Amino acid sequence: MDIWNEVGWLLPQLILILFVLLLPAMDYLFRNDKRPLAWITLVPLLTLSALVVSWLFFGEGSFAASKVPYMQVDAFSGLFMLVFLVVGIVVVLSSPEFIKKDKNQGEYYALILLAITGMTVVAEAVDLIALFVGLEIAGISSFALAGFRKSEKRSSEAATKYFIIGGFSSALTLFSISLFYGVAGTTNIAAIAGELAAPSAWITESQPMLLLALVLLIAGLGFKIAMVPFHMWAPDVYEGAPTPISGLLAAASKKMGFAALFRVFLIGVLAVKTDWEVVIGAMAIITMTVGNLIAVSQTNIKRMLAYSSVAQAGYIMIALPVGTEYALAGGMFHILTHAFMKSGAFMVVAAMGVVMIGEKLDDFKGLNKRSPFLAFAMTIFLLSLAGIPPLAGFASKFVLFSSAVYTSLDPGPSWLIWLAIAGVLNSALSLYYYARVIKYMYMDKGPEETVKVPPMTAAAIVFALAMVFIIGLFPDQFVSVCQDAAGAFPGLPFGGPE
Amino acid sequence: MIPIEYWVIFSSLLFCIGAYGVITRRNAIVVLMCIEIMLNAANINLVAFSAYHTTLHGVADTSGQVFALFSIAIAAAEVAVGLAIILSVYRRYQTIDVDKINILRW
Amino acid sequence: MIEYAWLIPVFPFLAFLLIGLLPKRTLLWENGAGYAIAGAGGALVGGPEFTWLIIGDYEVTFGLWVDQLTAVMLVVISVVGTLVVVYSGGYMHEEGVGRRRYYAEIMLFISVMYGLVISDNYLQMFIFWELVGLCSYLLIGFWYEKPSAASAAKRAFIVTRVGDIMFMAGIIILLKYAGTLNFEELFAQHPQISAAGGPISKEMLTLATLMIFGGAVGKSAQFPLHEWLPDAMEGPTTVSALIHAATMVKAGVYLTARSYPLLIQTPDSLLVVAIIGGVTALLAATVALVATDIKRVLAYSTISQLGYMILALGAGGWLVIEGNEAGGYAAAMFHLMNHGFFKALLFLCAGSVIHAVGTNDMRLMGGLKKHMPITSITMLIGAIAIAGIPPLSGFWSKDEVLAAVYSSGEFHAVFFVLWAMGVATAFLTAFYMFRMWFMTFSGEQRSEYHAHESPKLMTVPLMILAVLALTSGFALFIGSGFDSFLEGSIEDLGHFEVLEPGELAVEIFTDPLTYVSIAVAVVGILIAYRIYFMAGFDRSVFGRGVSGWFQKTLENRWYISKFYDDFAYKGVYGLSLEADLFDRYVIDGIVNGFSYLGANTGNVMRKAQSGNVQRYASLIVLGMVLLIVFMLYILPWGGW
Amino acid sequence: MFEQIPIISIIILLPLMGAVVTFLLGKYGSYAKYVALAFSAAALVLSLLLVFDYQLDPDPTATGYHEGNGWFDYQFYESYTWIESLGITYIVGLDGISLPLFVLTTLLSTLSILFSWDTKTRPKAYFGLMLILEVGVLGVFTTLDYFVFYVFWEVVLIPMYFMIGIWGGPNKDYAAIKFFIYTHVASLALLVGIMAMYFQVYVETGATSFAMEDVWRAGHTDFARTFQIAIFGATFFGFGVKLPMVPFHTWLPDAHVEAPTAGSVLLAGLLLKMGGYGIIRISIPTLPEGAEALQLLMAAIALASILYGALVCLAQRDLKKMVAYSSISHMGFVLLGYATLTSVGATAGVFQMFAHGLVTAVLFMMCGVVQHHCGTRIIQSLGGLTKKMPTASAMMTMGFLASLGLPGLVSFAAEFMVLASMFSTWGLWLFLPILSVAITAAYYLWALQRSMFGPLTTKIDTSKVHDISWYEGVPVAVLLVLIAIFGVFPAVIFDYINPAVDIALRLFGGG
Repeated sequence: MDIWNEVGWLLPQLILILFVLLLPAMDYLFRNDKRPLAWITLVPLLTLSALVVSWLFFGEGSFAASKVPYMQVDAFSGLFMLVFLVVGIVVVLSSPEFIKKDKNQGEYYALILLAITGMTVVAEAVDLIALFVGLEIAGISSFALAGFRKSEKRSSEAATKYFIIGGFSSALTLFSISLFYGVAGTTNIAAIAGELAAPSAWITESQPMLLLALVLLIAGLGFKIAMVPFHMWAPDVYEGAPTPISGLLAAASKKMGFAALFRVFLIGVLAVKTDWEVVIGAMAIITMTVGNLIAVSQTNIKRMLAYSSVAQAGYIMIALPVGTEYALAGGMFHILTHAFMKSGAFMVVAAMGVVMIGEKLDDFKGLNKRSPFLAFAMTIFLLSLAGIPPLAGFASKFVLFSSAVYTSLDPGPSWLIWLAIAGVLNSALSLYYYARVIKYMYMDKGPEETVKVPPMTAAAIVFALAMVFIIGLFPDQFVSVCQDAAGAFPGLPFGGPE
Repeated sequence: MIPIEYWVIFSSLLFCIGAYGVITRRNAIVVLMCIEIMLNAANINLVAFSAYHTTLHGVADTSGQVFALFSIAIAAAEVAVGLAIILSVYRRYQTIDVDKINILRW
Repeated sequence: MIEYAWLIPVFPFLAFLLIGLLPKRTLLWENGAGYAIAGAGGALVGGPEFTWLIIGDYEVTFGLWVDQLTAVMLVVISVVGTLVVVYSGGYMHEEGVGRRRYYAEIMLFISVMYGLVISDNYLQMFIFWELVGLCSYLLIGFWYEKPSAASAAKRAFIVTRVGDIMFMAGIIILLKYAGTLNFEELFAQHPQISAAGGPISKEMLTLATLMIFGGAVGKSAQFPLHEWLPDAMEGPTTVSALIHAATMVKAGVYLTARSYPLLIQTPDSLLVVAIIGGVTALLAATVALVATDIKRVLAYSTISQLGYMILALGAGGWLVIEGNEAGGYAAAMFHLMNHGFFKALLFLCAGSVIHAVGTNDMRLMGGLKKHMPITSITMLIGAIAIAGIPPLSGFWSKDEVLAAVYSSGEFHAVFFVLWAMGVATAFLTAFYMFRMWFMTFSGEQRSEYHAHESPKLMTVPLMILAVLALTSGFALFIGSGFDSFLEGSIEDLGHFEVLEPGELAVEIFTDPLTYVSIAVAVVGILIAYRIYFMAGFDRSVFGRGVSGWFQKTLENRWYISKFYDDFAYKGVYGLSLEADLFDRYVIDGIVNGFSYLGANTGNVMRKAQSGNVQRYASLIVLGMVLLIVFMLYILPWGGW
Repeated sequence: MFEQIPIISIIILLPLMGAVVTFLLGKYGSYAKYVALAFSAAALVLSLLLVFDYQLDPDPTATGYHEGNGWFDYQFYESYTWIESLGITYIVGLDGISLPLFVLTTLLSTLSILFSWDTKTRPKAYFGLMLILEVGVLGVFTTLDYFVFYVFWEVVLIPMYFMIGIWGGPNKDYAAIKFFIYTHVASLALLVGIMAMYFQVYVETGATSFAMEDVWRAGHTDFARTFQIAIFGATFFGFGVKLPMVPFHTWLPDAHVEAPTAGSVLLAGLLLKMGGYGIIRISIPTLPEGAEALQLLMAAIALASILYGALVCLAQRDLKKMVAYSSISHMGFVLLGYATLTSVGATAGVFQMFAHGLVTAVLFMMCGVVQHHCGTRIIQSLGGLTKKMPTASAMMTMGFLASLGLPGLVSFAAEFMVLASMFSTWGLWLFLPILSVAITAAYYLWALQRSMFGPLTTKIDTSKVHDISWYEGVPVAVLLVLIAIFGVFPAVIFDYINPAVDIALRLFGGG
């Protein structure tokens, strides 16, 4: 099987694409009950995640190495792939009930898989071309997903906004890539780094262009991760999009942005001494602070979660200026836990949507009476987001912030400690709005009639919940996998305890 | 040969025009077109840099041109999805004036 | 025998537990209590010791210290305590169920008072010191429904606590420098303790002794912490007799006497002691002149007499240092004992009167002599005793006090002044005591009441105390004499010359000063007789002119009480209100300010999120421009 | 007796199991109190057995005894690896500092559960949360690993947040969230401190371990002075807010005023002790130079807390708020004791924590009784209650007296020793804290006079007021008996505390 040998490394993408093509057709097979579509969608997701887990956690059956210089299969991409797949599982599980009454369900699942395909491409990309292609595959699918509920004004509006800003940002990204290509003469990230490290006359001469390229790239990728001030679309889109899709955007799409950012900055631009650490550090602090501050004053839970994920992006960005292996591991660990807790929280909201409770904060009043399960799950997700031990969010924030503390101690620069302090203070600030939701659920009076959570949504939530507890209580394995993933980046100082 | 700077300035101008259009034009279709202009500005860059590669870096390289092809394809997909979205928005709002599409805010 | 002294406080304590905790209301509490005390009083010193606390290198061990000084206190407490408990059987009869609490508290008091006097170190003493304060608090507030009683109880506790914290500070200073609080170890170091190279400097020792004396000032109601005692009269009269006349208030005098080995190393402290004693004696006597509440007259009289004792101790210290004589020390304790008996008598008589009349106000009494013969006679005996007419007990001790003060004048002129104040006090004492007696028992009945003699249960203790008031002065001449007996407790301080009883009597009656004090007492009585017994004296002259102003000042207790009230309410309470506001609006205001910022900044910031997608796009552009500016200009400017 | 059994873990797990059972009761929620009482009582009994098994003079060769070598001498030592990659180990053990607090925790939890016997609203949640709170506090007092310590430290916040928020008074929302966030901010400072110590150890020795002992070994002599000062500041802030210290105390009165009685009891009785415990267990021994550098700051804060707390008490109208402020004042003594950095002072500080735990529990319970029977705690509306509730009045009086430091009751010994050590360290500054003794007497007695004595109040309907109920009386009585016993025989506890404190302070040269 020569062919197989050639494309084996593309196996995950191929499987996903296969199902992408199958699903719209399947739509016609299931006339009345469309739920089997979700089961079918889960097939590739579960299979692939099983493969990735056995590869990453148990060292069994590693993926075939890439045959092209554009993409690379390593622990880093594996971990991100796992995140995307797992979020996909959670989203798909909670979807059938949510879109029960909608048309074109086959396309819905197909688009989800397509978006995930794009994300996996980004995770593996080591070349700007592949990176851009991946970003666009994921991006365009999610534009469509955001507008999936065509009958709803808000869904359409979300899609429009997402599309306009998304298109604008991809133009920025592409222009930036073109400038990088012009300056360095290559689109391979590692090669760019090599060129910049030993600048030719042309490169020295075109420093302004490089600066522009860098800024454009920050803006373009900053859009994906919802970095302030490129975050404005996020709350609107998260609010308007169907809730499971909001979960997908917050928990997966944003992580794709980080995958790109890590690759480009930690490998590619490391050599560009434009002191970008300070810039990213400042933006990290601004992002978390602005996100949390605005989240406090929200009345819609989805908007609140959107701002909260803006803030979480700020935390993860700490990994960049610290720039050590340990910090990167911390960042990825937080990406992993954030995927569970944020998607879990969105799925609770989705479940509430399914049972017609609504998504205003006021709708949470007395939720404990109506559905103790939802209230409990939401409480755990929120506390985990706030970083309360022994939940997952605490473990990952701990590693992340401690990397900043460590590097500030040795070898410095010492201002990095302010990243940890800002993160810590912001965690306290975020507790304010999380605790308010908890208060609504447990301490306020609301409607009394109990609701029944549909089993598949419940399964999604239970899965996320279990992971939040498991990671929180036994972070050991996860930390070491993240460290392996970070180890895939050559040349980073270790910057943490062995 | 025309100096590479000319190309860069030209594409940058194009890019700025596109960006200006995205920010100021009310009509969603026009906004979409402006995004296309921005993408094309980047394409010009890619092609130009690819063509000048030997001058600038001493070796020939066509990956820029390949990249441009990719991006044209992507832009096409984007336009397709974009038009569909604009269409569905028009159905709900009876307008494609982006100023008026603002239920979701704050 | 002496090793069983710890049983002394145990008996009453058992009585306290029985009364307090047994559910059934039996007769036990009255009789049992009396017997318990009697039994305890009979028992007499080292007993079980246990380590209470280890402070650094110093182990605080609870132990016993019984010497002649203790014995005097034990006698007073046992005798007065027993009689008061018996008397209470009649006096508190109407209280019904409340008696249980009463007897429990009284028993507790007697127990801890015993504990106080047999303690062998300052810390143990301090513990009991505070506990007697507690009992005093509980008993003053026995009628807690009366707002005045509740308030007086609180005042008494707080004011004495001001003294107590000084005492505590003194203990802490001693502990640090001397490394021990045990009397035996502490006093054994004398006089090296403050000598050059000794563990404690002269100044520190002066401070320590003054602080310890501060405790005495609070407990023994000395100026300027004396105002709680008149207020304490809100409690039952039996309590006043036992606690606020005979025993607890003597604890301060006892403490000062106990600390003699330290005090005599610091003449400055002794001077302060003596001055405070003298000032208190005179000041309190003046207020007693105008008091109309029978118990308050007695209360001020108590303060005044306590001042005498303190004065004697202060002056006596100089005698010990300079003259190698222990006369002042003995005089103070002698007066303490005698005063215990006659003042308890006076209070119990007053109680008997109040019991019969139903009021404390002497202006509403009068003519009680014929209704209450026993009470009136016993009270007369008490009054004569306190006035210092020979051969009643008060004469002997008061004379010794004045003599000691006068003779120490040889070493410091201020003692002459203090002596003069003492004599003036003696005059005033005689006057106000008889004013009180005349107003109460002679003349016409001034209001409606049906007085009758109190029951036997009350009059018998009165008679016993009257006999003691008549005779306890003769203790001076029993055996080798009271002075030589008592000097046993400070014999380490030096060798004292002691007179034989016979020589002593001769000395007393050949000394002209003796006649001075008798004379002023007689004059005082005569003036009182003129004004309050004989008809036709227009008392309104007191209300006019300078004397009117003077009377007003005295009626307002020299405004000291008012000063404290103002200080407490306007000063401390006012400050606390300010502090509360500060806490609420400034400290918490800052906290809330931060939380307001956190909760509301977002409200402003989110307005930027206008919903207009082009606004978002322009912000992206703006963000990039700012980034470029930041990278190009601000970072280099910041030194990066 | 317990050499072969992981006794501490069992005691920690008991309430946790109890909580799970409680939550799973379903419609049998009304039995929650029996379950809770059974599990907490079991923990109490075991912890008491453990006291008797504790060796005052341990045999170093015996199993279960941890050879201290200058760190603390722990007994009932257990150690299991938890997160290997970060060097996180679940280690528990007890020494003379933690043992009294440990027993205090099981005791107060049991008594609080009994005290809340008539809780009708959501009993499952109520008793379950109390048990979780117990788990958290027990964990804090036994854990010897920074990471685990922090986990337990934070776990405590959540049940308390719920207790205030669900069963609290009228302004509960504000109080609950203020408590939660304020103390959480402090915890985060602590977290940063912990991280920094952990990494500094790694930088210096290459070892990765969160075990307190390892950090101490690497750190107490080798950490640079500036580092010690900075980290001492961070941890001190973290612990001090819990303590609480002026001016970071304002969460406390609000939390207390709104919290249900049992919540207040646990809050003041146990949660505040966590702060005091942290300082003596972590900050001082591990960062001795930092402690020395910030000694005067500690003392100044302690003095401010003592005096200011007492002064503000005087102005309070709400009985419970007054008691809350009094806690600030009394915990100031704990800090003052530590600030002397002498054996005497720190021993007294630890003892004061124990004493305050007993006493303040009584006070809050009595406030609860007053609230329960009279419907208000505003002092001005009360008066003459002795007539209606003599037993309650007697208990309250005794509680107040214990709190104002009456000798013969438990707080006196501690306060005296703190003052004595203060004098040996700072001389005549002694007169500042000693002043508070008088103010304390003033506010307690004044409150007593206005609420319990005097004529019966007419401002509230007293026709239905009756004496203390059995389930309220029993816990208070138990505590009062203990207050009296330890007041008369304080040395019993000092024998436990003193050796441990000597080890903690051995770098500071003598007592």
